[in-house]
Amino acid sequence: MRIVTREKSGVVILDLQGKLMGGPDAEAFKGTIRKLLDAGCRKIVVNLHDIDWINSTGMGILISGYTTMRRSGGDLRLLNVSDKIQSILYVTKLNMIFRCYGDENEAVESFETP
Amino acid sequence: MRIVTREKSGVVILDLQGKLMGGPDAEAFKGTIRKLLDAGCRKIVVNLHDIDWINSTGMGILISGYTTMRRSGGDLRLLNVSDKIQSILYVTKLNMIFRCYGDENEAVESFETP
Amino acid sequence: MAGTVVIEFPSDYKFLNIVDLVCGEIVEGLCCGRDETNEIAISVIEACTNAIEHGNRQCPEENVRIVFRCEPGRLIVEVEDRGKGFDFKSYLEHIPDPSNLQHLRGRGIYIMKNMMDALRFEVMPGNGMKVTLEKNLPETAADAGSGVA
Amino acid sequence: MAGTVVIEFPSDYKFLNIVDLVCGEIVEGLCCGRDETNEIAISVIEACTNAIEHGNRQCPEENVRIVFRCEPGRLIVEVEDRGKGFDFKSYLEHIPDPSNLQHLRGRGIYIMKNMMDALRFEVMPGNGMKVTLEKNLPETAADAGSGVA
Ligand SMILES: Nc1ncnc2c1ncn2[C@@H]1O[C@H](COP(=O)(O)OP(=O)(O)O)[C@@H](O)[C@H]1O
Ligand SMILES: Nc1ncnc2c1ncn2[C@@H]1O[C@H](COP(=O)(O)OP(=O)(O)O)[C@@H](O)[C@H]1O
Repeated sequence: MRIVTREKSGVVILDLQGKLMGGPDAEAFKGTIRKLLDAGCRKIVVNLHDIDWINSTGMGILISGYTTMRRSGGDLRLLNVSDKIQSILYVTKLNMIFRCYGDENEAVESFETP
Repeated sequence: MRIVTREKSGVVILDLQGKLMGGPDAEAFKGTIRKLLDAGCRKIVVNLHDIDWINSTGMGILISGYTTMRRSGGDLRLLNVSDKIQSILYVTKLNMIFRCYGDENEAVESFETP
Repeated sequence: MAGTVVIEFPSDYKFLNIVDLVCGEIVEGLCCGRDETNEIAISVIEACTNAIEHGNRQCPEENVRIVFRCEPGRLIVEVEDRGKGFDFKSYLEHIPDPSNLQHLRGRGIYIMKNMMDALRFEVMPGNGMKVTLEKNLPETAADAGSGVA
Repeated sequence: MAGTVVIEFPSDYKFLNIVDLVCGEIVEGLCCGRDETNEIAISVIEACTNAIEHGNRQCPEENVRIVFRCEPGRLIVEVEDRGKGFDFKSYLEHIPDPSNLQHLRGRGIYIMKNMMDALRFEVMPGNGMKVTLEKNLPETAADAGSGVA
């Protein structure tokens, strides 16, 4: 998995590419989140558009990012969730937890209204 | 394989879809060519854009169409040849025989200048 | 026609791209709906990641073997590794709550159980472990069960 | 790592979609150039259509088996059917001219021979026929020979 970081209106967007499935990916993702937190960022959008596939271990990576952000008073929201990822979120009831958006601006703007 | 027939400036365009590989496809293709000949058509463009894949037997189908048209004073030319098909044409030296085009209008207009 | 497709590959996650593609292609050929197609593909990937990680412990000399059996009315997928297996009976009795954010892992078997119509584990002593996933297909798909699009 | 992937499927052309996908995915992972990728995929499809048509005579109970062996510096693909084979020695001595428009068939073996670096036939009495296709890979690809992207 590759992670590209960019910023938009005070929100950091993480573009993930490739497969999201634990192992080394988990460390890379956690490291990125930690650095962003240290830099004062509290609003993260994870763009899953270029994720080829994900499994439940990859879902765990997103959960760790989510809980880390929440504990620091921030939030992590998802962008471009494929139907496969949607099915996983749904069956594991994590759809109640992650806020998902289909449009980048919408995801970014969602942080403005609490 | 599916064959859709349409006309443009006196040239019949055959849009092929699916796999081109002998067997029942051969009969369907030959039947179409025969009908078009009977209807007076002498200019055929075979559009390979939606061919998933082709093998050497499928190439034989195109050859039969080509020779039938040539024997009747007509011609059969190819449109949207993928690099895989191009490789097959090249290695079998059939690239010397089939005229290939990447643009539909160009293929149709090629019949105007002899 | 009994449509059985077998695929065998080394225990490296890199090969799961291939599994995902093959699975998608086979299931698509069975004329399943989009939801069913996703559920099957997701479950097979979960079974394979377990086979690679827990079963074969990522040892590239050990293969994972998948058998897709397309029968009329259902698809059966068997995923075999060369590991020692685990105490699946007690695990299945206490599957952790997947919505618990404390747990970063432990959702694979829950997902398979909830997305498929049947899930069976089998330890073949000295021979590895086999996970069998079954999905019932709609009537129209049963007739198409003979092949792949 | 010896990257060996095996796929087995019934003698029905419908399954060649899967073969094409798997082949593309494996070869792409070996970092071959685009031309080499096409040449390998085309040749494997030719070998498989022969296995289905001439070897197993489209009998769906007979499987075709493909073994992809990714070795450092080369890819070896074996395609096995359950048929009786044929007199390949004399065929190879008189391969027909592929540019002859009189012939609508008979280009498969010519294509394999010209697109691959080695082509071997083997009749396994009572056991079917095996066609082995070899392609040398560039040095950079050799290192990547361990896996698939
Ligand atoms: N093929 C297998 N071989 C050995 N143990 C397995 C296998 N599949 C699952 N397990 C055991 O079952 C547990 C739960 O699996 P799962 O629900 O997929 O979650 P996770 O893999 O994230 O731990 C694993 O942690 C492992 O101990
Ligand atoms: N796997 C096979 N089993 C038996 N005979 C085969 C096999 N492969 C090829 N042949 C024989 O070799 C001939 C030439 O094959 P090929 O060059 O692929 O052309 P085509 O399949 O169009 O005839 C075939 O017609 C067939 O008689």
